[in-house]
Amino acid sequence: MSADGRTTCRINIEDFEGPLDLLLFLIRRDELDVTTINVAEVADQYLEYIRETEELNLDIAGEYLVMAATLTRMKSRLLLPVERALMEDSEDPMQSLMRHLVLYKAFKEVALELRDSESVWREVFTPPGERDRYEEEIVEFDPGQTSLMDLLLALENMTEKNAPPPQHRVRKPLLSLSECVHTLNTLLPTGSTMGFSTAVGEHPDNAVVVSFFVAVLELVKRGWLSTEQSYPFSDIIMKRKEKRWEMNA
Amino acid sequence: MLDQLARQIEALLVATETPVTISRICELTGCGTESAEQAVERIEAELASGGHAIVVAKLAGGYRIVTDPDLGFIVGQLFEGRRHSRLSRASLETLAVIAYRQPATRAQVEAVRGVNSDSAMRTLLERDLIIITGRQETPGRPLLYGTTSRFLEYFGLSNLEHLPRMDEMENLLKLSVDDIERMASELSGEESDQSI
Amino acid sequence: MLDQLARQIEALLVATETPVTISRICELTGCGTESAEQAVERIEAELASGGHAIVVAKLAGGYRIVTDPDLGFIVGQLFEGRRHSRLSRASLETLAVIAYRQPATRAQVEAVRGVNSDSAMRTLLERDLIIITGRQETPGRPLLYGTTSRFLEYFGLSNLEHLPRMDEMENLLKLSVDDIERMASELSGEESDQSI
Repeated sequence: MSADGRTTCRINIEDFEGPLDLLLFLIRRDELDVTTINVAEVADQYLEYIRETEELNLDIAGEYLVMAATLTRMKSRLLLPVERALMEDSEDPMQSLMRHLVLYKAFKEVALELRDSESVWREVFTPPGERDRYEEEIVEFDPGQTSLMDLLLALENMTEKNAPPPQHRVRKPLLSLSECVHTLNTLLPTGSTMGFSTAVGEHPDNAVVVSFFVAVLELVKRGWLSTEQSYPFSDIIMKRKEKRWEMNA
Repeated sequence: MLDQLARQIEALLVATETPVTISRICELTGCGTESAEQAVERIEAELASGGHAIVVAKLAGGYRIVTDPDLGFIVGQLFEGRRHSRLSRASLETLAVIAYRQPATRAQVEAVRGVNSDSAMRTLLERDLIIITGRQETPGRPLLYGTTSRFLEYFGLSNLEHLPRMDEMENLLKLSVDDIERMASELSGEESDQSI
Repeated sequence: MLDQLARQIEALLVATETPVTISRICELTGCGTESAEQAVERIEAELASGGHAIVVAKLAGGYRIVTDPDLGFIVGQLFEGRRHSRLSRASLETLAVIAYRQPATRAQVEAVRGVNSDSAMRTLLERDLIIITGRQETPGRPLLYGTTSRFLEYFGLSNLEHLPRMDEMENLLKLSVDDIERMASELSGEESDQSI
């Protein structure tokens, strides 16, 4: 399709941040001004590129295909005078696309400027602060600055804290709750009782204890398990109440 | 040779964990705004004339003392393996949209970028560069996101007005939110087709 | 006026979180032991002659630059239990256990966290995020703690049922923004009719 026999294979779909980015690339490559381009021409370029990429059996994200469909529709409208006339009341979708491109282009450029700032400020290091020297117990409080996320991350942290430092930080509890529930389900027939320490086995690591404890809390909360403790730090005695545990209920 | 007020302020700017505002400096040292600002200038001058490795940075609405960026290649070694990677283009674009548009919903970010921005937003939340600020009172009550003071520090900005091209972006964004969202729904082919 | 080696070392000593040994300094800057020691002396002299608020501290493990102890009366104010940005990790962990287990004893909290949680609990009590709800009728009659309405407000929850269930929590920890938003809208009891 391209007049000068230029192949689009040289450009890789993965280099783009989406259909708008690809469109901007095609426009810039042809040294066109975003505001005055011929949509039909750019649409052709775009469609050709998507077609070639598809032929190479490369995965194309849905957004690219949606844009291809939109461009095709715009093109077909251009060829139909009746539709053009009808469209005069509503805004021309091409104008709208152009405005969107201008806006996206501006953000893209800002992102590049932010990248430059990042490069400079990455090289700047702050003193660690001297809180420790002056305050043993800091009360930190500022409503609105803490979110549910912090609470969740704190929980996550608890399950990870006692594990050996992993090479890659894995964002996952060490023992899944469903595994714990499954184990408890097997260990505890309906109506039976068992000590928590028996359930977790001899010499469990802290992560196992935490995972089981959290599972027990959840089961208690659901009224499927009751617990008793005769005195602080004594073993927690668990008693199964419900017959069936349906965690996904 | 620094005077007593400047010494006190210098100590604050070194010991603090977050930038200290001028008003906080005044509060802690008992001096006036103008004296505080002049003292900060004396600190800067004295650090420069001694050839020191640290500088006063104006960040996120306040001041703090940081190491000179030209020594980053040395200091960075201390934190080898712990330094964050650079932000991806997707994250930077997402951050840019949120910064200018804030508070912004995810749908608005995705409308402007034209692509799913889920993983970029997740990265930004995890790195404390954006934060959930509330909910939009529209159907679905989507969450609203804004930038944090960490964001300002990360890019060496003293406040949001110092974002690059603020004027230009403000004008572009006068395209109302509705406009952007409508464009997005047109792009995703969901427009109510009036021509049929 | 500091030379380049002294500047590099000064930057290291300011930015470090733990004292830096001479051998580490040599490793990071590529200089010899004697040069490093002399450079540290030049830094001390330059800081003193400029009347700066910071000094080189020689600690067991090595060197670091800290604020002059005679300015402690100013610096200490920065950390005087005033409003800081966030609850500490210890407090959040403690709060999380109490929120799910309530009423919970301190021993139960400590069993989960594996560390003494005394000061975290005191902080939470002082901040009105937890409250003593009674005593457990077991030997020793330990105090029981629960969360307050302040806690709900703090986390933007309208009631305790809106805390995610533990199994949901597990998913949240692998959270994507999509997930957070969906869960959040479920938590707030709003069925989002608009799936964007």
